[in-house]
Amino acid sequence: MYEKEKDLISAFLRGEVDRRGMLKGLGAAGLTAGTAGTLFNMMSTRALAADFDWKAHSGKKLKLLLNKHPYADAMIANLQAFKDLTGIEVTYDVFPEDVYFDKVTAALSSGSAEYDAFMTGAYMTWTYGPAGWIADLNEWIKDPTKTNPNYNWDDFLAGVKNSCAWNGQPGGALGSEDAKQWCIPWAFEQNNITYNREMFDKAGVELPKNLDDMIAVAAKLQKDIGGIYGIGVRGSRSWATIHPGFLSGYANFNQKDLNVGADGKLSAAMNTAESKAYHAKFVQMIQESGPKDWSTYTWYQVGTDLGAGASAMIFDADCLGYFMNGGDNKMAGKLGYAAFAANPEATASTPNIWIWSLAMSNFSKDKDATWYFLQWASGPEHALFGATKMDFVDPVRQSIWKDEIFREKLNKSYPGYVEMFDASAAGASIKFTPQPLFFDVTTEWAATLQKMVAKQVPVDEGLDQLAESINRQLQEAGLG
Amino acid sequence: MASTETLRRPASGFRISRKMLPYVLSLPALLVCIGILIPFFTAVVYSFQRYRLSQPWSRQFNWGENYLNFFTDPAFWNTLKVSLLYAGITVTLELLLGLGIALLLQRRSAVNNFISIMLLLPLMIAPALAALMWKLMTNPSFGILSYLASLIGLNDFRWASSPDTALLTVVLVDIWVYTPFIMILLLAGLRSLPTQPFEAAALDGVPRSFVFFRITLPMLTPYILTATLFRLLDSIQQFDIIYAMTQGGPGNTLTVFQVEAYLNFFQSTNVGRSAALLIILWAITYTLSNVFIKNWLRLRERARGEA
Amino acid sequence: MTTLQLKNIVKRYKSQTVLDDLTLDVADGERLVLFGPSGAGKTVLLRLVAGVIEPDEGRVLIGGEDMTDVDAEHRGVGMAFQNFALFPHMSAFDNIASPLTATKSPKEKIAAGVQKVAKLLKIDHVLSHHPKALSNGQKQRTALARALVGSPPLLLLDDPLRNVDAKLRFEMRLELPRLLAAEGATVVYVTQDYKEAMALGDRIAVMAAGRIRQVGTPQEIYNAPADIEIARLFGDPTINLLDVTPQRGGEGVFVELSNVRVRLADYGGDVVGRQRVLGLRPETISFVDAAAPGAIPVTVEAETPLNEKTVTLALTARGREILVSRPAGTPGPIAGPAHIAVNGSQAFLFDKASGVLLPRADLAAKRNGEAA
Amino acid sequence: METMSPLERALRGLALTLVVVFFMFPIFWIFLMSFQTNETILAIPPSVIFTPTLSNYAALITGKLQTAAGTLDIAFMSNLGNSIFLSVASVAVSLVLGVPAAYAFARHKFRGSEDIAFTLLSFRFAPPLLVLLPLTQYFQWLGLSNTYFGLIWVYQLICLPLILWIVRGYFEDISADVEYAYRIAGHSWFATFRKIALPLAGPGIAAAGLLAFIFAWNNFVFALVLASADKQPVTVGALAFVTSSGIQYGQIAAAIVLSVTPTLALALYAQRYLVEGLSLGAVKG
Repeated sequence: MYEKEKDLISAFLRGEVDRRGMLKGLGAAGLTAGTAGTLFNMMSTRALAADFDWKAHSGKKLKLLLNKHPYADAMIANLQAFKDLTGIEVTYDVFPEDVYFDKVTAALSSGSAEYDAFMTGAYMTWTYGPAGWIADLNEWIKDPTKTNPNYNWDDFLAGVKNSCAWNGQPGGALGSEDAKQWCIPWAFEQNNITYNREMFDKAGVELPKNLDDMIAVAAKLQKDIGGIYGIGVRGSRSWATIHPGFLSGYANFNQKDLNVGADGKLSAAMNTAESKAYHAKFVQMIQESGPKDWSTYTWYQVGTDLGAGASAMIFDADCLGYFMNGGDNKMAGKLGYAAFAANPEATASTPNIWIWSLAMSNFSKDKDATWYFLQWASGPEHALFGATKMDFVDPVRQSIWKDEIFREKLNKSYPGYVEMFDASAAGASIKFTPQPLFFDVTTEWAATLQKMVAKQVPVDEGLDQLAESINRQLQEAGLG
Repeated sequence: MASTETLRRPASGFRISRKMLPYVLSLPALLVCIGILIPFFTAVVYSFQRYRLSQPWSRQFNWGENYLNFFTDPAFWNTLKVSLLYAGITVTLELLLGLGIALLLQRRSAVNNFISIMLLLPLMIAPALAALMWKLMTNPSFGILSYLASLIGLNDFRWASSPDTALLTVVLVDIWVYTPFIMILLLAGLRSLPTQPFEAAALDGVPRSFVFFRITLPMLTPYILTATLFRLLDSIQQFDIIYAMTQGGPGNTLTVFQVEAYLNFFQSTNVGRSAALLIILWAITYTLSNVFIKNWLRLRERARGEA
Repeated sequence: MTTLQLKNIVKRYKSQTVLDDLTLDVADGERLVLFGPSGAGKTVLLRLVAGVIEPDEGRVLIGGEDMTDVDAEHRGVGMAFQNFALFPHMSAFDNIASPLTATKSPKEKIAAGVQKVAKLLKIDHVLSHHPKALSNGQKQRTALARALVGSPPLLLLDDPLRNVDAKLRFEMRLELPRLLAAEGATVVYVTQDYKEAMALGDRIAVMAAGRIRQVGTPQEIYNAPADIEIARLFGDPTINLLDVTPQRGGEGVFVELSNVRVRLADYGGDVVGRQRVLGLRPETISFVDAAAPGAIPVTVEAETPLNEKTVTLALTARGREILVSRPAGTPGPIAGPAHIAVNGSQAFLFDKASGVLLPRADLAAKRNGEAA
Repeated sequence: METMSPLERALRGLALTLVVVFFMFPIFWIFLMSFQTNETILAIPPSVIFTPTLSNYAALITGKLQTAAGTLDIAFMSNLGNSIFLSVASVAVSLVLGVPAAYAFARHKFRGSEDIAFTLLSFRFAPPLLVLLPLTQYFQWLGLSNTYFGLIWVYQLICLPLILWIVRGYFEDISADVEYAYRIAGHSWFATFRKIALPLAGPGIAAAGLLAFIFAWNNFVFALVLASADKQPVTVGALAFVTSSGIQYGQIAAAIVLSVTPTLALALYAQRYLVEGLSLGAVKG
């Protein structure tokens, strides 16, 4: 049964037939997409198994700690393939994002051996790495006996890959020679604009070209459409408020969070004149056209509002906009995407990125087996499965972005998404200075923004206070 | 002397001596609690250390430095201020409201009893979930309360998301959850008061305000005191409602002790500061609960004496 | 039947000494009444014997065996409590049966035992009731039945009539001696009522402030109270106590009341010249004509007719109050001036400073006679 | 009080109405919301007229949550099960440990008893995080992390002091003579405890147990810090409805309704004990 089809898939996997050719062939053979997927997985499993002893750890058990996220859902949906391939039993705990990172901290700080691998962001590894909670993955990536030959580490986007590597020195450059690979990127989010095309048409406005323009466009949208607000950005008292749109625009003005001195000492850099000007504009934008209860806004509220048609655009993660364009969202199919450069003098968008990654717990009892999972989950086969069959948007492998079917799928329902990606990918990287006080700095930064928006403190004064407080904390921690 | 006499003892073997019995009975409970005491002392040790999870190499005893730093740390003073303010406002309002409702329901009747049972319902709802409920109701775009506020002209009322009204909003939730507790306590108190003084006062035509302030209130004092201290101790440690509603924001508006300590531990991974904050909170509650227990014992003695 | 010995018992609560080096022997089959004001330590003593509280020092011997360290359930005593201490969640039957269930007796035997004692106490018709459905008298009888049902050799009764009304108390006071005699147990009976003590006790031990002050037969205590306090506790109406200074005259020792000499026949010269307290039982005083010898003028203030006697309050010329008691139905003045006569041979003299009874010749002789 | 003017009567009625509205309205509104879809919930202005749907409850009970990003598995029913198990087991353990101890404190004034009792009560007032944060490490060493056993142990922090103090008050109210009488009748202390003290303190134990159950059920922070996904109760589990692909308001509302139903039912069923526990509990202990 399905012999012809299996041959076709094998040919694809050997590189003899391109993907489109393969799917065409399968379609011609009368296969439904679902069956094709199953077949495809089966055959990929076979192909993988041919060159590498995937069964070396058969019978072992792994446990994962996962965030409730479409990426995790995509992985779980494909998990059976891993079990079949390796014979390793995998269980997992899933937590909502509100408490997810607290759970990770709780598990790792207590030295729990319960979880072998877990989802994380690159920022978090700046705490986990120095604390000794996670393993440097170079040891496995660079060992051909432990990594399957199809893994293709070079296929990862360099900027993203490097953003997950740090030498542990406060202020040390990401991806330096002596950097440790704390985690493996899974998917990454660029922060750009997602907008409601209907509303933009109705109000007759163009896509904003810079921050001043954005302020004006947002205000006009809010005024002309009525019953909505102009622009959604996050505002909760958390690092999550700083890292998306806000920092992306900030970096576009060549501003930094911290200065690294020649002696390696860190000091606050957010009270420059340019920074103050940027803050003032950003604050003004929120005050004029942001959500009313901006200070409670997290990823969820920003997204839900856009999906429900309560906001005209967001300056946030691209995949957030992506999710809002599907499902039972009221505005599904009405959203568009665009890169955004806040600085009128900038040539391109320079988004700060969030990287959903996979890390290996240092307390794992069987790291080799864990690596089997990591290389499978971040391998090309699962990436393709996720990108084409599931909502595993924003893959980190170049090969996927080149994949025609993937690009076509995006272009069909997500206008501007691919262009947006192409326009800003070059400038996309983590704009933060890696250092262990990341969360102190960003939380306080967010709190200061909240005060400014609430007019509890003028912008320049607030930033001076912030810089002063951060310098004090850096010194207290022996970093400044 | 005893050795020459035959003692009548039960034939069966195991027997707990009379002196040991109370210890044997309370030992299991004690052991369970002592198991919990150990982490308490660990926390004390942490509070005297420079201890950040992200910088394990720099962990060392810095003795009082974490505490000394508080003196010059505006964030700490803000935490102290907000915690006390929150506790003060919630307890005062809940006391007044609870007393008012208890007075309204004082007379035993089917309707009053039914209402008093109904009013207990908020107490059955976990504060974290109650906060979630109120969050839904105060949502600026679709929340019913925001809509009602707009009907009375408060078009731009931002509830928990504005620093001006965030405290008010969480206090409102706290009142909603905990006033029934005070109400039921004072109601029990009111209904247990002897009737004679009131009948006598009514016969003599004493003004009702006088009766209230000179007879009712003093006689109700033990109940009011108990309710106040119970609530005060819980309120100064509030975590669930604030964490679920604003996580301490906006700005530093609501960074009460436990929320600040939680964020210090889980986000900044600054264990030393987190522990020091909690020790200070513990010192406050311990002092308050000491006052409470002393008063409680005294009141109980008095109540027993009268009985 | 058994004996009870208490040897040098000390019991303290915090800093307060409730029982102070107390020693007491109760003979086999004896009915001993512990009599004293509240707070004297009677109840504590009883519980100590029962074994529900422990002495700090001293030994408790029952039937000659040292029971000090034996738990209450193994002492085999029966006890009735002043407040009845019935088990509110059990029927009267189960209450009464509780000493029998402890011994794991067969059901029929238990039922028979309960029925028997309930019949004796006339509560067999309420056995199915719970305590809250019982009248006070029924509760008291249930409590008594519970104490009696196991036929304990030692029976401890803690003021069982205290919380019942006067009529019932009167009945029980008559009924109890019969009951207890029938039981044949050694009984320790606590009461604050001297009449109960007099009616029930083979001997009475008077307690005050944690000590035994006097032990003796009811008559001994009534006729020779060891001190003012005991004299005051025994007798209704209370004994008249008057400050006097005895003098020696031609006919012997006398005291002056309103300038009238009262001769104290049985006192010797050693009592003279100091401040003393004269104790006159109201029934040893009588109203007489003004002309009678030794008549003392008084003013009658009030008269209170009681059941079996009439008590009159009179004032002497110097304003001292005197109570006079006479059998009910005999005539006497109701108000205004009158005269009384005092039987000097029945008067007591106490030392004013220590309160101790000064030895009276006739009593000493009597005691000597008994000893012989 | 018996003589009320019509005006006063009206004012009282009005005040009571306001009170009832304030305390009942949120419950009523969330109840309505639980029968609405996200679309009708987000409608402006809010309306009480809508076509009720059971889809929120269906999603919770079947564990399949439809979102923009496909179907998500949610473990709400197992969270509910965890809540029930944790609360019941914690209260049961607390009763087994706490009632004898309460009895010891009430009946025997032994050396240091007041101090020990006070220490135990002061746990009730200690900041929970103070103990919780180091506890995560100890639990790791002891292998108790992510076990029901460990959670139930920590829940004793809430339940045990409560039961200890309320029940102690009830034991103290039982006349010692009643117990003495039973001892003297020839029964051991244990028989006396079982047959006399326990039945007589029964209502108090029920009240304390009920109260402890409610506090255990309502707990958030212990479970937040210590429980992993498969052990977590509804208070933490309710956060799961905030998904990365949108907030399911109707399901949050339905989850709240479902999660308070057991305590409400229990409380209404045993309201006599509840009122007693709440009022006397505070005064007694």
